[in-house]
Amino acid sequence: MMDPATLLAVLETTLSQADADVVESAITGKDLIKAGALMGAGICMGFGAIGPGIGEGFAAGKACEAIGRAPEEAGLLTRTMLIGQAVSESTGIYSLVVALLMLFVVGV
Amino acid sequence: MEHIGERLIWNYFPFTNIPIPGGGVNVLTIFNTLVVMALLWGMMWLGVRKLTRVPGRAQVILESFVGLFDGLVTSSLEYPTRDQNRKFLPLIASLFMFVCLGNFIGFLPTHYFEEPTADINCTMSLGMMAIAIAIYCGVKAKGAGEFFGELLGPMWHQEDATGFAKLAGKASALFFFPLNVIGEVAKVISISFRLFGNIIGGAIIIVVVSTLTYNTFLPIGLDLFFVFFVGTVQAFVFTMLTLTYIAVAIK
Amino acid sequence: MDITPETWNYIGRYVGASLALGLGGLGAAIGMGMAGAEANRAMMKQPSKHSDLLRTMLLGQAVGGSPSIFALVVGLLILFLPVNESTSGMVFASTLIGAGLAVGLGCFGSGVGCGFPAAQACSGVARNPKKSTALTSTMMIGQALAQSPSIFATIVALILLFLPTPSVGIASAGIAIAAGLSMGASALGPGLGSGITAGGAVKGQSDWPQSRSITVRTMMIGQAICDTPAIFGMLVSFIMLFTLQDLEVSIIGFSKVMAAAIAVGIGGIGPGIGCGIVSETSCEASAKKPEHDALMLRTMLIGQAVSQSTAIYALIIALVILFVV
Amino acid sequence: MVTINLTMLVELILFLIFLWGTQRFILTPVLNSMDERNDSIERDIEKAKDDDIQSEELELKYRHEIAVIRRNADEELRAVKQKAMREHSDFLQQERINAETAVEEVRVKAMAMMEAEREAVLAEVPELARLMEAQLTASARISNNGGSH
Repeated sequence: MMDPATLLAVLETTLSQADADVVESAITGKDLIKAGALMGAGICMGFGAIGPGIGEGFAAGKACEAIGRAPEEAGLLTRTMLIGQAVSESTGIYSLVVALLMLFVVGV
Repeated sequence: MEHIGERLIWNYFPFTNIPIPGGGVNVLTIFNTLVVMALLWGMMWLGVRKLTRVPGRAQVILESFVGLFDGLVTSSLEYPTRDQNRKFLPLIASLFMFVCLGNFIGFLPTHYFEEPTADINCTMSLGMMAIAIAIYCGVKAKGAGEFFGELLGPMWHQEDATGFAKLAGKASALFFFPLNVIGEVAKVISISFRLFGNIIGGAIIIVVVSTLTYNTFLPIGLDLFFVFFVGTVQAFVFTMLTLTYIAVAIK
Repeated sequence: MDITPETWNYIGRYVGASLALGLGGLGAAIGMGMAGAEANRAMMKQPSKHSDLLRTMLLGQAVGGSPSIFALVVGLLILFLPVNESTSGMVFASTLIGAGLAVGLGCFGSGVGCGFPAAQACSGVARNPKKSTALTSTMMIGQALAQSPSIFATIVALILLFLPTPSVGIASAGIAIAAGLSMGASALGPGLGSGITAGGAVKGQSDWPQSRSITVRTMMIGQAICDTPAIFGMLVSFIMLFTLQDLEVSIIGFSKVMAAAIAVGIGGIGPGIGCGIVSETSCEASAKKPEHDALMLRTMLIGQAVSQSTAIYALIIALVILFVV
Repeated sequence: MVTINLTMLVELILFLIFLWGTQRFILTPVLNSMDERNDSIERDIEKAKDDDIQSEELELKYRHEIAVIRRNADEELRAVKQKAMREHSDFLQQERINAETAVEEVRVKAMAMMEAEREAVLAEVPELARLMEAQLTASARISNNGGSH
């Protein structure tokens, strides 16, 4: 494992090799915190969206199957499906809230 | 292609130095909204121009459209009488027409015509209106107490609970209430960004592909898919979601 | 260690080509394997139908193999693209890696997805060999539509390879990788989901062949909605490629684009698959009861729209990261 | 790209105006006309149903009358037919009797003729016998004479 100082040094070398004259200042700890918050928000929302997406798909798929069997109960089944999806979407909303918190509270 | 996703903003009233409050207006969005509405009124006027017992072609089209949405509203809301269902018909029908033609108008080969639905302001205002109407209908159908009581979570209304269980049920509202409120806000965001993202995505793909081919050919296939197919489907999804949110709120 | 631009070129070529060919070929291989396994199972049950089954299987594998061909073309371009002296170095390497990521991940999803309709077509042909022509054409329509995310990914990869990325120092390296990642990862889920949809449609049609047109219509609309996360990913990658001239030239700019790419890219996988599951069952149900197709279509649209909302949250987070923070 | 500004409010107001205008000037007249047509069609259907019932009654009545007429006609026809049959059979009877009488006469006559013939033949029989006996005797005598030699 690299210790943070070496990591910073490597990053600075990379930066200077990329475009030497644009780099003006070294990376500070505040920059790292902000970068970490940004990455954290991205990872949080990205991976947090997988589960609810598939789960809501299952709920809606079963609802479609049930409506195919009993079309006269369509209204009730649609409402049940929406409520089930709303509940399984809560984890997605947690991810959204946490990501927004990271962006606007932690990473400022 | 640096102009991708940018809208023309007027910060001042035309020919003056008076600034427009609220950060200016996206003038092309408003212009295209007016164009779409004028086109829709014109087309519908052809249908209602001379209403006859035996309808002409335009009247047949208009009437079958209205009849389709009448059936849709009736089967979704399931009010007992026809007039109660009919109250929502103008909202649903004009929402679909506006969004659908708004998605199509970017097809016209001038860059003065850009989709009003590819502006987040337009879709957000429609989405907020839809959710506001759903909440209003819910409050009217159930009463404010019951409607907002549902936001406090399932454990708030426990009749048989006593002591600590009851206290815990009441305390759970601290957790559920913000979540449900965020859920309502998320409805607005998801309904409006779905339309916005799909339409602006399609528009940008068409712009990029035609720039890559140096505008030597019009990407007809892409236009057919992104503008007409996705446009119609997304307009229908927007309308159906509005209708379903209202139907869930009143029951 | 001495890192010259030449080293970066080689790193980019090898990593990019291996990503493109490895991931893209892997998906198509899994899909073809599914088709072959189903064909074998069907042949074991009905050995007399072996010629029909063999034809269907080969056709399904041939059409379902085109994502891997996209991956092959882009991979060869990555390996042998002439070096542009002005961008040679780390930015050039990351363009190649970005193109490899885009086409590799995107073709992985579509490649696996194309296996579902091929497998269902094989078992359907074994059950009902007289309807094999109609079944095969439905399978090919489904596979062609399930390949649209991989076509988006190929377009983005070609743009990455042939257009200069915005020159903003280290951030342009980040932009290239991030554009590839957001497009590729977000095309993975929709490709799989469209394939699952097509599989459901082929299964429904093989059981109830008389309602073919309704099944195909439901399938096409379902697949169009499945593609929404891929469109979001493409939107974000185009925004990154064309509009980020004033990105911070620091680690913050780099992590901005990477975070946006991870959010919209990985966030598109789940909703894509979920939408596919919805339209799969709804295709089967509307094939079974074609008289209720309008109701089925409506329920499917609502279910898919709601299960996409997490992809929309991911898009919002990506846009907030790029434009607001 | 995602700037939110005054446009949102303007869009909302524009859409509300559009909604109002569509409801007021388009949908209300169209729905009224559709309802009117539906009502008139329903009325027509009711009327048609009434007419249908009426026509069915009339048809029943006519069918009854036709049945009565047909029954009368049938009876007349049957009577006429019976009469004709009777006359016919009487005539046939008469003819048959006549024919039988004639046949009987002829038969009696023929029988008488046959009897007469038989009588005549029988009368000739003894004469013939005597003749044959004489011939036989003569021939026997000739053979005896010849045999003695």
